[in-house]
Amino acid sequence: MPDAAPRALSYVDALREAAAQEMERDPRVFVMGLDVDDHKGIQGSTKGLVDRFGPERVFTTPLSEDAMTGVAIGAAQAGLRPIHVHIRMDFLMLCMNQLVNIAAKSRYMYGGQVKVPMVVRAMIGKSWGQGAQHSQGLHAMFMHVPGIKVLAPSNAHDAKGCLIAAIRDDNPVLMVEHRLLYPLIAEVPEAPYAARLGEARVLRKGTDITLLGISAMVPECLRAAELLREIGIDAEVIDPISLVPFDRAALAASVRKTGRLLAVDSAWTMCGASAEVAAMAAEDAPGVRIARLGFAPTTCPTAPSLEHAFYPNPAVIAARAHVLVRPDAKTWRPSPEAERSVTGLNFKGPF
Amino acid sequence: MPDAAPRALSYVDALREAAAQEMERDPRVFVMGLDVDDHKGIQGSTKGLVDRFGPERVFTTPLSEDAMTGVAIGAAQAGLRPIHVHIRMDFLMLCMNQLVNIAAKSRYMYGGQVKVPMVVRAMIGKSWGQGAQHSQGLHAMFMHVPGIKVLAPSNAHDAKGCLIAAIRDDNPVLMVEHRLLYPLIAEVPEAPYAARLGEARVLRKGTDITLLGISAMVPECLRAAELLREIGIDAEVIDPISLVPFDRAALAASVRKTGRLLAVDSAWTMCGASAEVAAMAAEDAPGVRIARLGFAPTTCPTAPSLEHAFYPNPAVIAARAHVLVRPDAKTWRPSPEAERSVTGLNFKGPF
Amino acid sequence: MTRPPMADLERIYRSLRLIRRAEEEVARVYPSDKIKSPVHLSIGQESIAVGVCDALRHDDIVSGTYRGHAAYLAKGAPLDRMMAELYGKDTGCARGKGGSMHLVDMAQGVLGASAVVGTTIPLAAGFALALKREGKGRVAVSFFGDGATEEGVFAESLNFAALHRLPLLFVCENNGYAIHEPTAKRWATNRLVERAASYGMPAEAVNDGDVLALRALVIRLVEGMRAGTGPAFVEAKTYRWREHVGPNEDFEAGYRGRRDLEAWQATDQVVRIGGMIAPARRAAIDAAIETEIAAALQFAENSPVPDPAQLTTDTYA
Amino acid sequence: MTRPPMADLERIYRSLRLIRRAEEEVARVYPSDKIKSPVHLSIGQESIAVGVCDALRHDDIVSGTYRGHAAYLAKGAPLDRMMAELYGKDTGCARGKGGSMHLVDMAQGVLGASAVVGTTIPLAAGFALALKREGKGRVAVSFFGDGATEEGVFAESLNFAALHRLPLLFVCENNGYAIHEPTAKRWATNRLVERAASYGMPAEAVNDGDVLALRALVIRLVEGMRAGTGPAFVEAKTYRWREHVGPNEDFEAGYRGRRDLEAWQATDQVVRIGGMIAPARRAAIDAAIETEIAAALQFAENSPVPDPAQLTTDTYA
Ligand SMILES: Cc1ncc(C[n+]2csc(CCOP(=O)(O)OP(=O)(O)O)c2C)c(N)n1
Ligand SMILES: Cc1ncc(C[n+]2csc(CCOP(=O)(O)OP(=O)(O)O)c2C)c(N)n1
Ligand SMILES: [Mg+2]
Ligand SMILES: [Mg+2]
Repeated sequence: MPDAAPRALSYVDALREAAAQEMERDPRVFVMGLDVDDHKGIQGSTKGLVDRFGPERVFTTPLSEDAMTGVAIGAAQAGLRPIHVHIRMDFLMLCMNQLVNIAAKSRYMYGGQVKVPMVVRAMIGKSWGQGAQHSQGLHAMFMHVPGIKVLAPSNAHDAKGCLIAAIRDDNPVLMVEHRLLYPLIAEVPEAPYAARLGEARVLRKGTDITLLGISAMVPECLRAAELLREIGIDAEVIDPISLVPFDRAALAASVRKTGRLLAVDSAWTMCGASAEVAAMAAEDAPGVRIARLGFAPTTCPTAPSLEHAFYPNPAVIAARAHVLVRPDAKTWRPSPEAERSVTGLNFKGPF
Repeated sequence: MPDAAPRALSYVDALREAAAQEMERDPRVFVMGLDVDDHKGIQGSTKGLVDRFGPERVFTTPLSEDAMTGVAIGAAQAGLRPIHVHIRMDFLMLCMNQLVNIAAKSRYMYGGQVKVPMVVRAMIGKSWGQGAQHSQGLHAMFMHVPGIKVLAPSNAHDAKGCLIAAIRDDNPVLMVEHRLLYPLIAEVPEAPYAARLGEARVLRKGTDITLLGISAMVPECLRAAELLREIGIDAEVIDPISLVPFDRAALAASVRKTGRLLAVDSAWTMCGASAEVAAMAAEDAPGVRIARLGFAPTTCPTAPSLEHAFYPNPAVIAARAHVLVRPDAKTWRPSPEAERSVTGLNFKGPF
Repeated sequence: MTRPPMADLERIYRSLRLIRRAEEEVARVYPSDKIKSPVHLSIGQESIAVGVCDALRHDDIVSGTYRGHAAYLAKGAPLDRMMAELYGKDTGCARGKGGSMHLVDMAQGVLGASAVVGTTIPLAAGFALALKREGKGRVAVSFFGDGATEEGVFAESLNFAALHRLPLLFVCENNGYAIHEPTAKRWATNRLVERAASYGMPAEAVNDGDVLALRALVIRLVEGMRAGTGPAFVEAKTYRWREHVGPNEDFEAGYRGRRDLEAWQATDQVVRIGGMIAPARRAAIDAAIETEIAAALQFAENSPVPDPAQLTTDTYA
Repeated sequence: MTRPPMADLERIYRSLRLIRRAEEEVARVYPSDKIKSPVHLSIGQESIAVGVCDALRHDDIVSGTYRGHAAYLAKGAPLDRMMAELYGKDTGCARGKGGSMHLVDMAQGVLGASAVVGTTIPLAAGFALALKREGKGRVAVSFFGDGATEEGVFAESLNFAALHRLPLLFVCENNGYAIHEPTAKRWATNRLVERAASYGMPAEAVNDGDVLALRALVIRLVEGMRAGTGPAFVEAKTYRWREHVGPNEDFEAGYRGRRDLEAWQATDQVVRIGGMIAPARRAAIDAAIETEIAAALQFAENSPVPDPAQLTTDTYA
């Protein structure tokens, strides 16, 4: 099995490889979405697919997110397997009706007569003045509605496994992809493999506190754990990978052990994924100390001086964790040097 | 002050009175939305307004929720004060982009140059085969996004106060109105008054458990409290009234006292308002026992045999509360007679 | 236009009459509360569903709306499963989970309907995309109301269908109202056919509800579509005889006049086509329809309600 | 068409040239990372914003897009606050919270722009509704790209504006591309003007970027609008000289040819109108523009960044 040998691959290349392998395997799979077929190919994640599979299976669309989502759903009901790509998750607000009122509900409200095997890929933007409408993480809205699955892989290995699993799944699946994860490299087997949905991964074992990160907050939590180690706090880091279905047992086991939970999301906290995680932990492990971090409770600004304060970063995560673990200690913040040594995710174009 | 004398008024009449009084007071206020000017007048909540204020200030629209929301926002930025009415909250999925990406963000992303004083009224349907797309409570999606306020009055008195407060507020405000509350009568002063946003109300004092109900779940929680009383459980019932801003202090005070929280929503629980309530309680009062109830985690069915199991009702709420309060006792359910004596909300048209 | 052969006329009559009578029965039963969801009747509008569907092949696809009894029946889906669905029974076409607004029958090529106006139009386009790839000459039809044309998704769908030359027939059932609001309160002017044509597709109107004229038009348009010429648009004017939702008339409400009704009743297509058929044949058809309706009601009555355990099944596939 | 008086020509030239030069400076500065957000340049498209805005009154309203420098400047909003906004400074027109894609100046009648394509079109309609009620003859203009016409909200907005006879001018800046996708990959045909007219409003095209022809057309259309005749539609063809986003050319990418650029450059309106002005006058205008730009850059450089405490201000009013 030479295929099983892992290779170093970036998140974006893993996404593209997953799509290409599935398109090779299954002629029903196709890719649609604004600009999926241009020379930039959605930051590279669809690049070259049109040359390989032709314009019938890889096509751009008019700027009509609402109808295009309906087209994807209709095609899926007809037996095809569309992957609908959005370069910003913010644009999903234009097709909420199709996703929430049709895709999520079709199988149920038609008494099981249809399936909707579609994938919606949507990217969360960050940094370099993306601003109010190009930066949102809105996955909680989809988690809220039964009938949709939601995956948020945080590394290249899981990106490939999740996209393949999403394509093979018979339900609408939202892939939450954070722009800042795209260049990150991990070991990725070449042969196709599907992630098992609903299985979280403990990335770092610890005893003092559970840091649950979502999407780009996973590497940030790992960095925070490094900072915490220096003051003797042993953090466990969990990556849920799949938000719906969610690995509730893994969360419960971890927080029962550590007694503390900090849920960190690439999104707002109110009614967010982090609220759900907190609620589940509170229900399953009464007595656990809980806090959440996410976007500041405001619109995303463009000026760097404000943008910096808008996002959680490893130092902020570590400081918040410290408060949970040592509520009576005096305020601690990692030293600037330590902070620099784990500098968080950042980028500057291309858009 | 003869005006101060309370009168018995239904929720729907209170809504209409609030709109009429504010339109009388402020010529900038106007009402738009599908069918606001027909003889049914949105179940009566806008009935007669067109006769009184004319078609320039009370008008129906084409079936164009997205653009009409943009029109309301633009008019609000220009200094008018629109009330945009939707007969089902499900239809807000068509105008999420305008609400989330424009209304919520305008003031911030334009550096304070504009205000968006608009009201969005949206009704949650229930019963009599409303089904998958006419029954959803999607307020959590709006709570998730900074920049929008969310009110969910549960009785006629608060309906009037909230709508007036919403009209006078300089921000986009979503009014969550449950169809089953419309006929319910309360004492409502005739003179205009504005609810204070962010102030919860303790409707029933108790020591054993906090039942926090949202919208139509408030009367259901009160009924559940009656059922619990019979087995010696003393429930406190809280109505948050305003979901954004939320009266976190009132919640914390109550759960610190009772040690137990059951959050009950007219909506799904995952990433829902009930998740947020649970998360806040867990953060603020570690150790409290927490559970949530809401729609079953599935699409809303039409057949009564299924629909009945889809919604929480007083008996289910009481039974769940019992488990929280007496985890080791054997399962209890109110007797059928008791259940009947507090029969929950139900309706059968008109739609 | 030459009159179709008698076999065709009989089939068309049977379909028109079945829909009319079935809905009259729905209206009759409604006050008994046996029907468990709101009903939007097509009484008076049958000729559109029938005129279109009779021009289709069995393996073609139609997509209707919450006012969907007519399209469902005209495409040949079974009345008994429709009635059972209205009754909230487990034997319903959507197993009691959809109700009157969400009729479906994939085996008969009836896509599931939606209660959110306009939302099924792009779904039919997606289906048509799959049919085009399949390459068997099948076509899809999307039925929708005049109100639905105001939703942005309608415009988006026209553009996409034209761009991809989809085998998709857009059929606007223009009954002049969205609930109680006349088109005059929603449109500055009616140039819908012209607008559809501007996307790059043939577009025509049938203004009088003539089922045979509509059928002939659809036969002509669909022929091209099967050969790959791309989508087409039809505006079919019609009139809703009953209230928007529910079993009754509503002329006393004041938003429209009984005179309009009378004008449309004067050219009622059920009567008209019935008049082209020999009385004895017609009586036989009518009798068979009554039998079918009675059996369907019986079926609905006798069927079991869904077991509460089914509450969460089919949330996910 | 008669040539406008020299004062008008000078004003038009000044506006064209200011936009061109300011954006060239933005492009020059961009690689230094002083500008803190993506920029969508209008270089080559200036004549549309200028042709339209020069036909307006000061108290009229314009609404632009993320490609909004031109409309902002053409309507008379200050360059220094725009530059400061691009630099992420507290003195920016949006206080550093909006960036290049969200320019705004309510005092000059420039509505805030949006980065979500098409979404500002109904906002302008809402504003026009308020202007209509106000009854002072003010009008609103909505600028948007060819891509934006594919969004359903465009169709919905046309319908509503026509229905309510709003004083709203729709201006489609058709530069032939949405990012790298030509209209041929998005439309079956271009019958946009015809389509807009089908909603019940005058609709015309200007195909060659002629700033004076466009201005004359807008003067004519807006005159009627002030008197209450309702909305109008203009399709103005143009060409984007630089890449979709960012400071550079992108002809090497292969999605379009340099020949197209050269054709448009041959009729460059900045040069053309400049040529109508006496060289000395022109040199004076040019010099004043350079001074203004230098001052604006200086202003942006020297302004303070927003204090982190401002992170949450203006989330709510
Ligand atoms: C998106 C949306 N908006 C509003 C409604 C409420 N509503 C139900 S039917 C209807 C009128 C639709 O009119 P039309 O499309 O002409 O169809 P008809 O009922 O006349 O057959 C409206 C406004 C809805 N169901 N969906
Ligand atoms: C709703 C939405 N979809 C997609 C995008 C990504 N996007 C940004 S600009 C653009 C092209 C817009 O083209 P057009 O309207 O012609 O304007 P132009 O950029 O040519 O001025 C696209 C697709 C977006 N910002 N918003
Ligand atoms: Mg109609
Ligand atoms: Mg363009």
